[in-house]
Amino acid sequence: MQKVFKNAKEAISDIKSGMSIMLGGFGLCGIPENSIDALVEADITKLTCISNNAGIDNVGLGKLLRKHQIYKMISSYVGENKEFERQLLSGELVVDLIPQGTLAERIRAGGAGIPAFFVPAGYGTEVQGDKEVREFNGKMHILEKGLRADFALVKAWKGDTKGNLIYRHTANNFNNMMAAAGIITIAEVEELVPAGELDPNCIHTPAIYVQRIFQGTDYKKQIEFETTSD
Amino acid sequence: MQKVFKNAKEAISDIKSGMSIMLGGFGLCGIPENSIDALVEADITKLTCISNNAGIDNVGLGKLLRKHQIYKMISSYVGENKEFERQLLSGELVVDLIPQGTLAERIRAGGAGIPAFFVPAGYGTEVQGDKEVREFNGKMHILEKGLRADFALVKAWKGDTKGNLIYRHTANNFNNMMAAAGIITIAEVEELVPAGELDPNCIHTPAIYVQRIFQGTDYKKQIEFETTSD
Amino acid sequence: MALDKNGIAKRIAQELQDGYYVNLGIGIPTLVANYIPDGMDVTLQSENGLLGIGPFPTKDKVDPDLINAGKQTVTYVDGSAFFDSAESFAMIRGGHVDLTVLGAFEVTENGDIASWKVPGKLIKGMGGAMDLVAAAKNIIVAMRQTDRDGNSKLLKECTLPLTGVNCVKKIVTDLGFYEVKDGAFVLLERAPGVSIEDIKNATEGNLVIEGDIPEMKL
Amino acid sequence: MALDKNGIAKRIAQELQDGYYVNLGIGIPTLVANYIPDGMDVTLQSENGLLGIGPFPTKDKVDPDLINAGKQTVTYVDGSAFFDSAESFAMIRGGHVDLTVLGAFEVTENGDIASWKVPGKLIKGMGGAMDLVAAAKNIIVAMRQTDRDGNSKLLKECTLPLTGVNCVKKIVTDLGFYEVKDGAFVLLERAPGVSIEDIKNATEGNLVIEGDIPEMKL
Repeated sequence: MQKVFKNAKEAISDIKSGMSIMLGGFGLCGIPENSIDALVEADITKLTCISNNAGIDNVGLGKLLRKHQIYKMISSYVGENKEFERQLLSGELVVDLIPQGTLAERIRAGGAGIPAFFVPAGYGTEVQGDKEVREFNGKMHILEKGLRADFALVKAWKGDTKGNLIYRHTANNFNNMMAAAGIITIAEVEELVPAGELDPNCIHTPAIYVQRIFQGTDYKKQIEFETTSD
Repeated sequence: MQKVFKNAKEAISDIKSGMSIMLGGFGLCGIPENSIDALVEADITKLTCISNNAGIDNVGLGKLLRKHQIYKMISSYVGENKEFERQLLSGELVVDLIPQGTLAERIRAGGAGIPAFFVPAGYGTEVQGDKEVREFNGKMHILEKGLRADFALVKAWKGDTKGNLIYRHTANNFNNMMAAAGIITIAEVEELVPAGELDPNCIHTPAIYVQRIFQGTDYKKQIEFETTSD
Repeated sequence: MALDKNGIAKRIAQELQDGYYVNLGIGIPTLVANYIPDGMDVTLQSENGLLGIGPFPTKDKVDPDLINAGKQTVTYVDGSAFFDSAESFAMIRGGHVDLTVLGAFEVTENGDIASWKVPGKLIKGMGGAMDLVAAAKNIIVAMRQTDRDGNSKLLKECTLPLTGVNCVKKIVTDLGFYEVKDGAFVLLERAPGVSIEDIKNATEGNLVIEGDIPEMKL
Repeated sequence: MALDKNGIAKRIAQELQDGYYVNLGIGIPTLVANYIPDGMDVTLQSENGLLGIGPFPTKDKVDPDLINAGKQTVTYVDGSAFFDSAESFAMIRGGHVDLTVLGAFEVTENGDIASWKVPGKLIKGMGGAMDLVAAAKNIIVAMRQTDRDGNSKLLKECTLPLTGVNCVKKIVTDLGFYEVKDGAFVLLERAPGVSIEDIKNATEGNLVIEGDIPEMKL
């Protein structure tokens, strides 16, 4: 079983218009840069993108927004993006905002075969909507559903030829859960090594969740707010 | 904040009769040997023990069973233990059997503040009982609840003075989730190192879940079924 | 001639495909690992937290921190990963495991399975069996077709407490290979030398036999 | 004299206790990190996956893989751990974080909070705020007590969309330190030089003043 693909273009070649895609990353940290660039070059539109954020103007998901490839964003925070604002206000873009922890847990549940679960976040707010409400331990909770996607595009630090992944620092964020929640998961890594080189006690995403993997190139790793002490 | 305790006796000194305790381990692999021995020596009874298995005769939880310190076991598999059988048949011991994956997820949910969630396991069987049943995606599920305990006793390979833990091979099993589900979690480790020595990208249990930690001694690591190829 | 344990395991191994992630239960299912075709990439999952079970260790490589779900000492192959039990059952429940092979006391024509409890005998617990049968995409049961008294274990309804309902997809017994479909045991293959009559006599549930039924090629 | 941002942060820092795990929101709450008493062991959680935030990096130590929840470059201290977002919010939702400090547009006498959305202005999203307020054991809000036009932000009812209900436990504003209890803002301390009259004028919701109210000691 060959999971190793040559590059992003080859790995994403069967993603089609109208599909749902999860994309890892928090802000611009840990985003699948190569896969996003390949999507931008491909003639794919009407995507539903599940990602904590929506990139910034012309970086990350901002590139897909600019080319009007996204029909709907499912995110927790979408600030810092003028083109996003414009499309949202003009009605070109549909946005579903979900509390960050609920989004993370819905993705985790999707990958773990849990169709629904109760959380306190959002109770009494507009997030509650017509969701089922129930009291547990004297506290009100709302019922949230597991979330999967046709494809998950994740970015890891190191990966092996079987598909095991290790993330670096805070570049893990949503990548680990999304890997498990994609019907097909495509991982791009900074360093692809032969199976057996990674410490099996230190794997974040076991290979069973990863269907395709490729060695990424030219990572820009742009910083949104460079803040220093000097 | 000093989390480091001298030994098991000191760390478990406020565990009282009638309390609920989670104990990590799968069979005899990864069990908190030192803490169990300290419980055996302490004058504590009527414990509710949540543990995937119940040890074997006079090893692991078998030691607590022999001294009649356990009132109730919440487990998924309790074979391989004659004293257990005797107490169960005589009515001295109450046993609540839970599918292993549901038990693992209930503990994970308990630590993660999720009071209830739906799973397919047990639907249509006696495990279903009077639990709520609901169909999702054409498949029947039952509602299961999060599980916590007064204390969690876990065993790790390496730990640091802040309470971060790393497990070795299959000795992780239930330890990681239980660490998060204990109101007070006591970790015993084979090697206790100063904070900063463990790779922060390779921590299994972040320190926030661990209230007490101590350097264990004299690990026996008994094997239930030694099976070799030669 | 009816198959022995290894024969059943061999036939099941023919159902493996390249790239499969497989969970093998205790007993006959474990033997399937011995018949994985050369060069085929099959990864074995152990629900106590290992993806990538290797062969049993040599005496000097025995490691108490490295066991399988049957609590036997094992090894791990290159490219393995260790994880906790919640993650392990997330894999199982989430449908990431391609094939689950497990034993059973009884199976019904609807795919119900009883495998964990015999009333009157001591209760040992279901372990991970209920999670596995409720969640696996593809379940093959490995079992003898009759009990010691010759009573069929392929039934209309289970007499023993259930492990799961409507979940078994295929069955390999000492007598035949069956698909469970539309409320029937559909006979796909006979064990070498076993007659249709032998199979009919050993099947209590609804048995469907269409056309010529080939012998297994082992 | 009303407190400035740093004054508010200083007062909140006095609520820290040894061994606390703390989540600091964006804005004034972030400044609390500058006033952790020497020798006190306080660990800062960042909901994007870090337990153990350190100071901002020097220019040569900037690392794009190491940011806080405000997307600023940070460092980590000895004994830190990195993890994914599900684990991060498991910590928060499970009540493992001892204290959450965050900003707000409005707070009510019942502990409701509005902090994420102003109708008519662009919606940026709630990020982790709803999860934090719904789950934290102990929430302190850091805010100015009035808006630019002098209208109170300590209200009977929120006018803006809610972030959470019945969740705020304490408030530190530029004018005072309040406990939210039994449907009232209970005044605990005045900012240095601020009068009871000033506070009354800046509080729309139910304000409880019992006995002598001491000045903050900063």
